[in-house]
Amino acid sequence: MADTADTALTANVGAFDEPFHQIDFAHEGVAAGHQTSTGISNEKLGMWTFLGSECLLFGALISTYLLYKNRPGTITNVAGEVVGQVHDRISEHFDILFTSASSFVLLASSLTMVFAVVAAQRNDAPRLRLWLGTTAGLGAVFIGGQVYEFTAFVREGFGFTTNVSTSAFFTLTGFHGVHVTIGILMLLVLLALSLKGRLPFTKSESVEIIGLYWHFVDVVWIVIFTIVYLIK
Amino acid sequence: MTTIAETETPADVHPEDLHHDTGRSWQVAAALFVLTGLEVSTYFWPHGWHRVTHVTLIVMMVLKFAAVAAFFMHLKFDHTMLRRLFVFGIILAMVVFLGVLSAMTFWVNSGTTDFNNAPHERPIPPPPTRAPTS
Amino acid sequence: MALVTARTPLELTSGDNVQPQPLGVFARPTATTGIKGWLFSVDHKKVGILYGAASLFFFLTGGVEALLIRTQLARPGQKLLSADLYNQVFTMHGITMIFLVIMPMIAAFTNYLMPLQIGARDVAFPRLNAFSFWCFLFGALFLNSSWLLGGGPDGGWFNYAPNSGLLFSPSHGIDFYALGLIITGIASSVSAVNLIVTTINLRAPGMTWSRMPMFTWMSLVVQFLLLFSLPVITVALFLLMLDRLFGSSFFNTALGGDPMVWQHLFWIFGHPEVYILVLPVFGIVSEILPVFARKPLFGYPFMIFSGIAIGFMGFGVWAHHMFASGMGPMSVTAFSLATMFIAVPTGVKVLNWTATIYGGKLKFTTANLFSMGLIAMFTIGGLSGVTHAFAPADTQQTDTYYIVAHFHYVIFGGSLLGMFGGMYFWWPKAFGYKLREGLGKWHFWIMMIGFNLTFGPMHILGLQGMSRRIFTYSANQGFDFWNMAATIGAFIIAVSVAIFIWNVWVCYRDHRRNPVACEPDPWDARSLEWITPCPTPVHNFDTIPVVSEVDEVWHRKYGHDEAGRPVPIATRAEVVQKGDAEGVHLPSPSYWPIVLSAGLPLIGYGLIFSLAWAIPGGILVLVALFGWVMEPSTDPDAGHHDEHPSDAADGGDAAAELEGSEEAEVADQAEDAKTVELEGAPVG
Amino acid sequence: MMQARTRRSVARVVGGITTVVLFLSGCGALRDDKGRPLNTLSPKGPQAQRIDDLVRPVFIIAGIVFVFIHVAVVYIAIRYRARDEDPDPVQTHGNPRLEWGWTILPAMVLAILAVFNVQSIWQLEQRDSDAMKVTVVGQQWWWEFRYDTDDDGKPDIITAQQMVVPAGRQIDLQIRSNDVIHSFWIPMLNGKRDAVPGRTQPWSLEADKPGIYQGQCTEFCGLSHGYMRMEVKALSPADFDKWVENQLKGPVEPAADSLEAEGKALVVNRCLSCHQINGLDDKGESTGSDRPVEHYRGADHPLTAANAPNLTHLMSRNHFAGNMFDLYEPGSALKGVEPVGVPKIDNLQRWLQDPHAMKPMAADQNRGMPTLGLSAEEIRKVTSYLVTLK
Repeated sequence: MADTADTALTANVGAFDEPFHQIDFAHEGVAAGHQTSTGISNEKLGMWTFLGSECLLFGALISTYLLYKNRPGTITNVAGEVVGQVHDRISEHFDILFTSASSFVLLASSLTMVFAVVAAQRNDAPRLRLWLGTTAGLGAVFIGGQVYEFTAFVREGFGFTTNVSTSAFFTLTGFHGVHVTIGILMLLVLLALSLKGRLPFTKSESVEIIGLYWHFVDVVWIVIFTIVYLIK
Repeated sequence: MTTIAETETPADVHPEDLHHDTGRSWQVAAALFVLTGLEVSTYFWPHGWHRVTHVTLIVMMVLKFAAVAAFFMHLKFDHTMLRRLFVFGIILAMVVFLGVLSAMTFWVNSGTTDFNNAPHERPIPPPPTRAPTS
Repeated sequence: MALVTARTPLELTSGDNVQPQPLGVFARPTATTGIKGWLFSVDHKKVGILYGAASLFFFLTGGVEALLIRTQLARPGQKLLSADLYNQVFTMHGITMIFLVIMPMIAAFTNYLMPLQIGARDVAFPRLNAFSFWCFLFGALFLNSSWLLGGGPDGGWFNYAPNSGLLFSPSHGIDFYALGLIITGIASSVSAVNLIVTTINLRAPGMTWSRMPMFTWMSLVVQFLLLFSLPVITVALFLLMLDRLFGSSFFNTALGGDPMVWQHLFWIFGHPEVYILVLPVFGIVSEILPVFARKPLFGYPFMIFSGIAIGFMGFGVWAHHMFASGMGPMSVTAFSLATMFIAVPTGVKVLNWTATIYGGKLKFTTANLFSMGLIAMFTIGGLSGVTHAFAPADTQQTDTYYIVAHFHYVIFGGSLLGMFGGMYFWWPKAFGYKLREGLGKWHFWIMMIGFNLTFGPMHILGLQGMSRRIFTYSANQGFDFWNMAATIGAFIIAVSVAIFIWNVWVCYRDHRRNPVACEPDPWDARSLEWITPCPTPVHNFDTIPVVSEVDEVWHRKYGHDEAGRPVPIATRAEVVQKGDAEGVHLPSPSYWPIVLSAGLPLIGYGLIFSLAWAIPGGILVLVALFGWVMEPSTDPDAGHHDEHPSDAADGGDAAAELEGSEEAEVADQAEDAKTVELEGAPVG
Repeated sequence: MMQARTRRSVARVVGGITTVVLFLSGCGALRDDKGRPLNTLSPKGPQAQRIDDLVRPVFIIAGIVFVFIHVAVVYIAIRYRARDEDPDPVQTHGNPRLEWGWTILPAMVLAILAVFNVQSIWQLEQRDSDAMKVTVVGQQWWWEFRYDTDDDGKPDIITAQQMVVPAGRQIDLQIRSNDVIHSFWIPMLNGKRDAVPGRTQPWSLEADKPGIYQGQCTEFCGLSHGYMRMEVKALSPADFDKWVENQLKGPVEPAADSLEAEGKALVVNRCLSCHQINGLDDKGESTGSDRPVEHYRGADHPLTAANAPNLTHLMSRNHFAGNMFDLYEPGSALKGVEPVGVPKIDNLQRWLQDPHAMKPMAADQNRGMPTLGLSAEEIRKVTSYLVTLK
């Protein structure tokens, strides 16, 4: 009987030659108690499915921004009076150096997230807490930077309602910011669970799954940073 | 019969592999930082180079994206199903929105008459403000 | 494999009972019966039935709206409804029928049947499943509450900007539209993730991709369509909401906005939506026809591939809704060509169904009548669709009643007829008693007459130039006769729906008086859900079956002779499980799905009226999330023992090799011994 | 017994086919334009003809497929219905060759049709070199037409509800919108094209013969969408020149102290802030030119009635208010150029009394005609002036 089960398990993992993966996989699939048709845990598959759908969400937001970024224009009525606040494009007022610092912070948080996942898989609770905390902290720094950037724009006269390019800009980066914030909250929940001793080794996959989300938010920023900030 | 869960202990996780993972993460992160530095540097490239700049930026963006997805998100090593799901999402998003962008920009003037340069001949309403709700 | 393979039902091996301490912060619900049993249940079957009941309720409201529209248009110059009210009524008719009737009805079928068809105990994330339903219901009620709070949305279901902007629609109706559809969109997205994971991950041993029932296949394709199209409409609705409530100008041309952006975003969702509405029904029909023709589905692989092709191409044709909007001939050409060729896989389906019934031994039950009616009616809708794939022709037809006729032949003649067929077919599975065949046939024939009398003339009206969405017309336009005909037809449809409701009521009453469960497998059916008794027991399967054929249950009952004709090898009673297994560990009920969903409409009211309302909404959401995270998905108190379908890598090939006999049982029992949990991650 | 069954089945199938053929020939009668002013199946110009030529074979092929499938379903239903004595059917799982066949065959038919489709799409975008430009402006809930006869970039004739064109000459339309999306559609002359705010959309039409061709806004545009109609009046080239000549004239000046003069004073007072009479500004002062000016003078947004139909030659049209209500008594509507009919004064008077009773509008949101609150006497004066504006 045990043989049969083992055969099934080997069949599951046998397709992957990478020793790294085998370990990772074997312990997730089994320790979490899951035996699924594909061998992937439901949670992980669910997260990836969700991320696939998020591609379309950010695709829509980014293309809206691209369509609108060149559509400000001086807006006057027939009497020559300016109606609504008119400014040139928001993209000419980016502080690239500041934003690239933010980008580095977010990239670094991805690295610390990887460490957190490794710590979770090693059942190294202190390190896990350290890296979860660091990741959340770096995320918070990024959000802080974004808030600063937004207030700077508003002070320069670019509000959310100024014109359509600012609306599109704030909507896109705001959506991303909300995603980062949700990520921070989830990391903090993990941290709290770990501190209360309720994140046992068998649940280390949770860290990995939230890590996936976190990395995804990072990849989205990679795209936004290039397409919105750097390409003029 | 013993369940697999019982035999599974942390000892089964080979530390050297996780170490390997950590080492590679450093390498990937270093590459990401260098690429990002390079990206930022394009900001200071001469204005006339914009075509080269744009291509470089897109290439670097794709590389960074792929690196994070493949290594940090383990997509390179994980089940092919996951890769298919995610890549399908990305490709679908790209195809659909490139369709939108091209339909909304250069295809608009594909007719015999160019018609999207309408002068703003009419006055512009102020941004809508809602009447105070009752 | 031998021509004739007999199988004996598998025995259940029960596992250990454990009594660990309760986890979680709050006590969790325990009731499994009565009203609480419904409110807090996470059972996919109960959720499915709830979806079905809710969608039938909204079907009646949408139907009343339709009758109002038809009465207003019965004669020229009628003043039954004011123009304003008429605009709200036709808008809500569209929104209701699409988002609050057909989509939840599909969710009902998928929720109820898909886990049964793949041999699973439940969906992958049962609490998320319950959340999907409550989120849908509260979103739907929120949307309909606009009637009482200043009037419904009045911009058409497509709500083209800038007519949907604050300047042109100052009432709150469109705010309700945007927020309500965001809420129901959350429900559908969550459900899509859940059902995709379920279909991929929880298949029974041996249930490979090439053995999955057609309905499961089609609903998988549809969940992918939902997964990838809903984010786009969500973005569009957010932009609309930001425009209306926060003063941005995405669709305000004056400030650089462009109404065409709305059109693109809307139809990138809107076109896959059409396939979301019909593909599951293609699956339903593909299940029903083989049963009553006593022949397998003709060209199973072709049917799968054409379904996937339709889903895939469905993402590349959105702009055919915009041929008249001035995209430029290049875009028009591209989308026109893509649209023409999407007709090909659709045609394959119709022809394969025809080939399925050809040469069969057709039994005309109500379910089969509806399915064959669908072939005929959907063909008309498909063909009229081809005529407006031709962009120049579409400029004559779009926004006329010809289009109304077309999509009603697709959505009513396709989706709705198929779903009624599905209801007659699976009613005994869900409730343990059949609906009456006699009344069912009255229902079918009266509905067919009414349907064709209503929508058939609309082809003529449209070609004679009657525009859509006009609240009245003049006597000198030549529209009088056919409009009157259509109105009479609409009331005939209403009669047929009344017969259906009467049928449901009398059968329910009879069953209450004489509660004898109908025989299991009453139709001599083919797919895995019929291996369970009627109604399905709470744990679905006594033992998870091992699958080795496409039509597993059929092949357990019949072998075939040299000529290829079926030969009985086991009686139905032998094949069907008893449904009396005990101690199967199931996901436990939970308060949090309904509490979490209840917060969302409150936030919606807060955004529209006063942020004060959003505060309790936000608190509810936060409390529910906290409770959800802290609560293990399966209550260890329940003291059950769960088993999961074991399967080998990618498609279960290894288990599939364990042909029928002893080995399969052994594998099954090995699985039984494993303690597993359905949902583990704290967030998900 | 089986034979009898089969014979009866065949009879039913034949009966079915006959019904369908009768139905299809009934469809042929639909091409008649009598009593169907918006019929898409009776083209009266080259563009509409082009579309009709494209779609007719499609309808025929679709009809054949329709008949084939329905006959097949009915035949199968009759022939293969379960009889107790029949054995269970042979379990056919499919026939890949057949299935490839019915995948490829329709694809090929469609590929052939696609050639004509693409050809038509591009041909409909072609413009004749001598095409006459007309700017079409949609707004809630009526259509305005601007003609630039001297090509100086400014409109010389501004009219509403009724577009007058010379027959046999292509009209190059520039379609715009002032508020929401509308759709310009004269079914007998061409398909429709949306009027999208912020854009100018090209479209064309041409009438083979003089006549009046009805149209209707076909993109849902709010409250009174159903009451937003228009028509094209095609005239012979000579008549068209006469029409242009008349339109270029200024308004008729009423005799001093007449009822009409009092009416004019009222119109200047009450109407000119939105409507226009050529040569007068919104205060009633002379502008020193007979040419119309574009609207929105001083208005801060275009939704206001500040853009209302030009009244200079009101009585040269057949209908008013979105082409909904007659300006002339039935039977005396204008056919050619000369305004010879009997004005239907009570319609105008009702309109001035309470426009919202006749057409739903949202005047409180600056959309559509407001209720002016004129006395019966004032209305009589205003109408008497208006009917002189020919």
